[in-house]
Amino acid sequence: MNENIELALLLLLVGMVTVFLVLILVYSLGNAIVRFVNRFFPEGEQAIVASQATGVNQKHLAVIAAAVATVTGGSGKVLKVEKES
Amino acid sequence: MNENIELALLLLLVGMVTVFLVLILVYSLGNAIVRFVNRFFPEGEQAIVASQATGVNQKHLAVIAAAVATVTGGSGKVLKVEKES
Amino acid sequence: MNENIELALLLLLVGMVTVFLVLILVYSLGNAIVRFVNRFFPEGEQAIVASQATGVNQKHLAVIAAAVATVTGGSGKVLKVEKES
Amino acid sequence: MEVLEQLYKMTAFSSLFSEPGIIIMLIIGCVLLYLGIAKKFEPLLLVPIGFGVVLANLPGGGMGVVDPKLIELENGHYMNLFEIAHEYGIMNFLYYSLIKTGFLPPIIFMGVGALTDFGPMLRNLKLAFFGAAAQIGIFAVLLAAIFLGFTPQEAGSLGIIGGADGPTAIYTTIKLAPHLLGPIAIAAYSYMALVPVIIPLVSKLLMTKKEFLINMKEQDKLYPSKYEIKNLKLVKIIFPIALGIVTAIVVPSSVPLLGMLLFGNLVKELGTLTSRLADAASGPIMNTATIFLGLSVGATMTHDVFLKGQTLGIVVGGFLAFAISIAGGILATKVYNMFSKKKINPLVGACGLSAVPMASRVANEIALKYDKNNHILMYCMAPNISGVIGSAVAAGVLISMLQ
Amino acid sequence: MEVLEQLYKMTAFSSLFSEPGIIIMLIIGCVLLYLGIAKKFEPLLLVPIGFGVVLANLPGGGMGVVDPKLIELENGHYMNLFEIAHEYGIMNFLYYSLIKTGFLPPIIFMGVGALTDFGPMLRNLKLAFFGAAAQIGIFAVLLAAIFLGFTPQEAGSLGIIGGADGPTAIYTTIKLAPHLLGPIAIAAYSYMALVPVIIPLVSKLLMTKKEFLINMKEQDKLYPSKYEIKNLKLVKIIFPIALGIVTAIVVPSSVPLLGMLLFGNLVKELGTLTSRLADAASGPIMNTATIFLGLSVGATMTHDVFLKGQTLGIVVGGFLAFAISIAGGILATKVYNMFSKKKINPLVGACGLSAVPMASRVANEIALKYDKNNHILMYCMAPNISGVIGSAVAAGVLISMLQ
Amino acid sequence: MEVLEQLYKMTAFSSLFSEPGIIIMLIIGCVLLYLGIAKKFEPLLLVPIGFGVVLANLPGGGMGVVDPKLIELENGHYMNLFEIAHEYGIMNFLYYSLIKTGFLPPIIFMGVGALTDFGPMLRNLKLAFFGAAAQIGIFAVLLAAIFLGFTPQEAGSLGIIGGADGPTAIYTTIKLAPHLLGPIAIAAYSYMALVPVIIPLVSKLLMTKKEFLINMKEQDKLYPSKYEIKNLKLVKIIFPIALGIVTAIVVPSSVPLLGMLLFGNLVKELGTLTSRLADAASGPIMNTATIFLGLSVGATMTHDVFLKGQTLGIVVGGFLAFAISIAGGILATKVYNMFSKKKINPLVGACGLSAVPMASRVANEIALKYDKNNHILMYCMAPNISGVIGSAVAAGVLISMLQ
Ligand code: NA
Ligand code: NA
Ligand code: NA
Repeated sequence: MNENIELALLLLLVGMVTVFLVLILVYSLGNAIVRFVNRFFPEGEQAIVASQATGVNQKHLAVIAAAVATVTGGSGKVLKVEKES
Repeated sequence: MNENIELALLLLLVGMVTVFLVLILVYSLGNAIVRFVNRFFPEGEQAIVASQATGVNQKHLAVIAAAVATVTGGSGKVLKVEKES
Repeated sequence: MNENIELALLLLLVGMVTVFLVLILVYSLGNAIVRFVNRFFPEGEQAIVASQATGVNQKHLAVIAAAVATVTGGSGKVLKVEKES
Repeated sequence: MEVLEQLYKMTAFSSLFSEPGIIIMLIIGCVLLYLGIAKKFEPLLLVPIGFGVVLANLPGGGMGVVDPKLIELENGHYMNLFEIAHEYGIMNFLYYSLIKTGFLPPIIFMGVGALTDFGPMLRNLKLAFFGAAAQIGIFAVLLAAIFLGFTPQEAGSLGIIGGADGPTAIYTTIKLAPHLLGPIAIAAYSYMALVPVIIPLVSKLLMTKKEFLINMKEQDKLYPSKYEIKNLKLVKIIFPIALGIVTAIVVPSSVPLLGMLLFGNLVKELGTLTSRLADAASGPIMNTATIFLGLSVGATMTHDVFLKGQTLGIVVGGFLAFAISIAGGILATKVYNMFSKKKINPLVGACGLSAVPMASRVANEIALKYDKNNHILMYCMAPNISGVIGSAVAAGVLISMLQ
Repeated sequence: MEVLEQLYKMTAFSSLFSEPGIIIMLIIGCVLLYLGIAKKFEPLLLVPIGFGVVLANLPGGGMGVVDPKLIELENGHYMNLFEIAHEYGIMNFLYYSLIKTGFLPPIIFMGVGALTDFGPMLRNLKLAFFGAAAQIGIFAVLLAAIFLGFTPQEAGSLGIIGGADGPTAIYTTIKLAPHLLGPIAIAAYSYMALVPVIIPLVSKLLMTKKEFLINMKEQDKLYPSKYEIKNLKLVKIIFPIALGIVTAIVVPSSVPLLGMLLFGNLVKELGTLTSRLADAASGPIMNTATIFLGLSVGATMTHDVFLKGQTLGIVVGGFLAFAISIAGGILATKVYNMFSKKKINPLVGACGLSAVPMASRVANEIALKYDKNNHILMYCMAPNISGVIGSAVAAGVLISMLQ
Repeated sequence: MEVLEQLYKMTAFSSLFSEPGIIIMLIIGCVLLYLGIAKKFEPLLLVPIGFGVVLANLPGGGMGVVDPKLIELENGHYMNLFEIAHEYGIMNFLYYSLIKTGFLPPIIFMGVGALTDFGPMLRNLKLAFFGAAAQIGIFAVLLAAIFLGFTPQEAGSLGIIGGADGPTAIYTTIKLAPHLLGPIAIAAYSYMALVPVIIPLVSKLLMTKKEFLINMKEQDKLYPSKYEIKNLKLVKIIFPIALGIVTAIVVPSSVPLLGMLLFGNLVKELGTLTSRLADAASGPIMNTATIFLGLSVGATMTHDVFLKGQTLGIVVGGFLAFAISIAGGILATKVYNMFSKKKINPLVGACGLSAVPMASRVANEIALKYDKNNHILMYCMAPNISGVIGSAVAAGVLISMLQ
């Protein structure tokens, strides 16, 4: 019994220390990543962000996307829609 | 062999009796539930029945729903649409 | 070692012969099926090919299909749409 | 020279010549594919089964299900799944993990439940009784099969074809006579596909023209029921829970099937609350289960197991079981009509067979042929759905008394 | 006569009379269904669990999870899954293959990850600390439980309810005290559903009106942070990878949970590149896992296991763990406010509990009640999400030291 | 003090310092993630593999695949899956149930089949031959590897990288040399991603400008084929069935792969009849399989297994196998052109490699660079698709003769 209580106290200490340690790491890591990215990739890679700044009416886009998804059984996706100039 | 035929007859009897018994129970249970619900919850809990008696055009609703489903990859659903008054 | 090299050469021969054999079979089979179908079923079974040559606007169809798919959670599908004459 | 020898050894030609059964099975596989594709007999099942037959019967591919004796070890133990896959390949891995364990049929039943609407049955509860009478084919054929020398377990599996319910037939057969799984599954699904032929056949044999013309709606007007459901939504939520408890008490052995059916139905009736679960149960889970069930069932049909006199017995017996079940439903209605002022069209009773919803549609079409205003579809659905419960209960009785 | 005897033997009536516990369990099952359906307490879990309880407790159905001792063989070996299914039915097959192996909780965590957005946390990283303070309930109740005579393993499983995270609680209990799985899962999910009741209760006990009125946005204006994220998209991609490596080094035993969470999050943040995987993880995989997890957890709650004094202890202890965790978050904020000019609303700290996103919503509503312009939702999300990490880490510590 | 000691014991720091290989593996995992994410090299595979590498290499996490010797028991038996999960965690449970059993590659092939259209191949059947010539890299590298001291089984697994088909390479390696699974899978998928680099390289080495300019459409006009398909739909339905039977007879050992591919293709070609199955096969089933395959393959790459000279050999040998296969396709076309009036652009032959459809796209782009009106995409698809069949057949030969 006494042993178990010692164990419980040890768990309380080790546990809370670890939890705080990990969340300090979350904080530092997050901060470090933000700084790193701000410094070296502030712009955002166009390749990853598929921003669709084209002139296509967003409502129409949604309808097209929904229709394509249905017609292709979900295996097709509308990745990009461009207005013909 | 004779034994097996006895067993078959027993199965025939026990089986058909049980089947009738269960369907009598289906009948009585169904009846009892209907009476119980008619008496204590005749209105239908609005919480459970998500009836959409709003003034939104149903066609538009379908299109919106489809578009949302596609855009969110199926993880979003249109639960309620209300007209702005 | 020598044994292994013999085995490798044997594999090279057996393997390439088999690959060519199978692709010859792909060719002959394909050809035979095409001839067979051209001869006996040149028309295409309407039952299998669900061609929708109805007068329904294809855009509307897509929207309807998408909406139905969403409303029914994908378990319903629009199999056929016909114009009321 | 050695190349040619190696080539010949690698191919399956030698077995093809020494085992003419293989070619017969390939033809059977193609016939099943033809029925599924061109005739549209339950394609979701017959196409995977047919393809499974084709894959299973070519020696060397390792895609045929092996005799369960091969996976038995000494002192009552069995090879584990890893060893089965290692030794006998992926098809036996599928079969022994998902089918022989009895796992997939209840899982499919969960999906069936999520697609079932108890509404029509709840609206015409009295008609649900005829779903009991239409189980008689199961026990009649069981009796006949025992006369013909089948073991009681085999006879029960054969009879259950008359339940007209695929997953129930498969589950019962797995439990009682797994070596007959292939032909019984085929018979069950084929006859279900043949419902549009069998129901007209039996009903014309047993029904008079006057009976065909009984108009259910007019009867309802003549003898209106006081029955009214004010809050169907709530009734539909309570019903599967209550029925689950009651059947679990009365026929515990039917719980793996009925319990999962009712669970699937409950999550469906709860609407958006649990739609994620209902969608999964009736979508990816059921479809995946169907693929693996079909392929594995096909893979059990290797020539040494399938090409036996028994198989023919199953084909004939299964048909009889179907026909007798339909007759049971029709005759029960006739008996009822003798004692009641309010008449019931015996076609409604015929739907007690189950085979939802095809039986109802077929019955409706027959009625319309005799009187183009006699729409009986909604009435047919009541015994049709209760017939599913009826055969699951019958399966439970067979399993609990024969296993 | 023999028919009646057979009938009686087949039904479960005899056990129903000899085991009054069964009826109590049926009532408990119905209560769980009621809570899930009518009260909308986590219906995705409580409905399957409740139905699982109903199915499991009727003898003869073979749907109850059996004592692990029954699957143990001599010399440290266990029955294989095929034998388990064969002997004890599909529910034990599910339980021993998917739950007892610890498989499903990490799989669900993968789905949770694919639905989690670390954005709000990254925007207010400092607030993430309070997700650590709010784990104190876990260890406090662990201590108390050991005092009350629970074994350390049981006490750890009980305490982890205070982590307010279902999969984490289930995973820890599987590893430490699988015999308590049922009540602990129920307690964990019920209290999570009760968050709208528990947070107001604890916060009113511990917070002054002035504290309720602390306006986070005004504080931000008074003491603006220099922190700015120029390319959130890329940060969100690097973050789960980096965090995965770091936590794997510091708390390896939390990797099955955290690693899968972060993997799920990564494939989600990659957008169209891996959307097939993210969709699968958060859709069919997670939903299927939820169904099987719920049913199996319910099936562990057989009357002989559940109806014990321990269960009551778990219900009380679990509540305390929840409350103490919330208090921990609140008190940590108060201490912080003593030393900092820029004040934090202690409700934000209370969200360190986790229970994403309900805790944040509840905290936001409370704040709005005091000041209808004080929107704190986005601030709450930071400790709320970090609380998930916190409890997974706490679980890792418990598992590594107690297993 | 004890706290710190416990903390240190719990973390993975000690192993990190004593095993520098771990850090190298973490870097390799990050490089794979970088290739998948930033370079878009097959992200659906490389992201899970990369993350799997990261998770597997940190000791204490229990996410690394263990040596198969550890799951062997005395007298030819193996631990069962429940024991594996119990002893070695969920990743080994996944690996030994889904990968080591050879289950997932055929399942993925079923999905690939459901996404494949045999139409372009059927329209240019003659071009399908070049899918045979382009398998020469497999056997050439096998020969070279045996010279370098690899065992025949290892050499076969290495050579199969030249088949340019991920599931085929993985399946063959599982059967012949599972200890090389990690590097071979990585090499296979990386080089497939590098097809846009490798094809131009090899084609420029081996082709003259005149050959690059061969215009397939003009050749078709000059020497029109009498070949016409009147009912493509039906041809596409019969083709997978017939091909399934024929290949099962000729190369039974390729049935697990080819049979599932053709089954997937059949249910797709049947349209609405079996669309539920096709959708499941190419959607949730394939995506789930991809996640688990990727993570598990990554988890095999622990530092003690991966950081060996062999791995370098595989990286080099795999590249050679790819290049030689492309060369084989090109040279076969050149030989054909010597004897035929109707010329074929050797770029079409190069696509016999498989790597559908990327190889065809790359070849098309190269042709367009030389003549902007020379669209060869549709011609390339024929050998490209038949190349998949070719490598599955080659895999079957290797497995049947080396296992
Ligand atoms: Na039935
Ligand atoms: Na928490
Ligand atoms: Na290839």
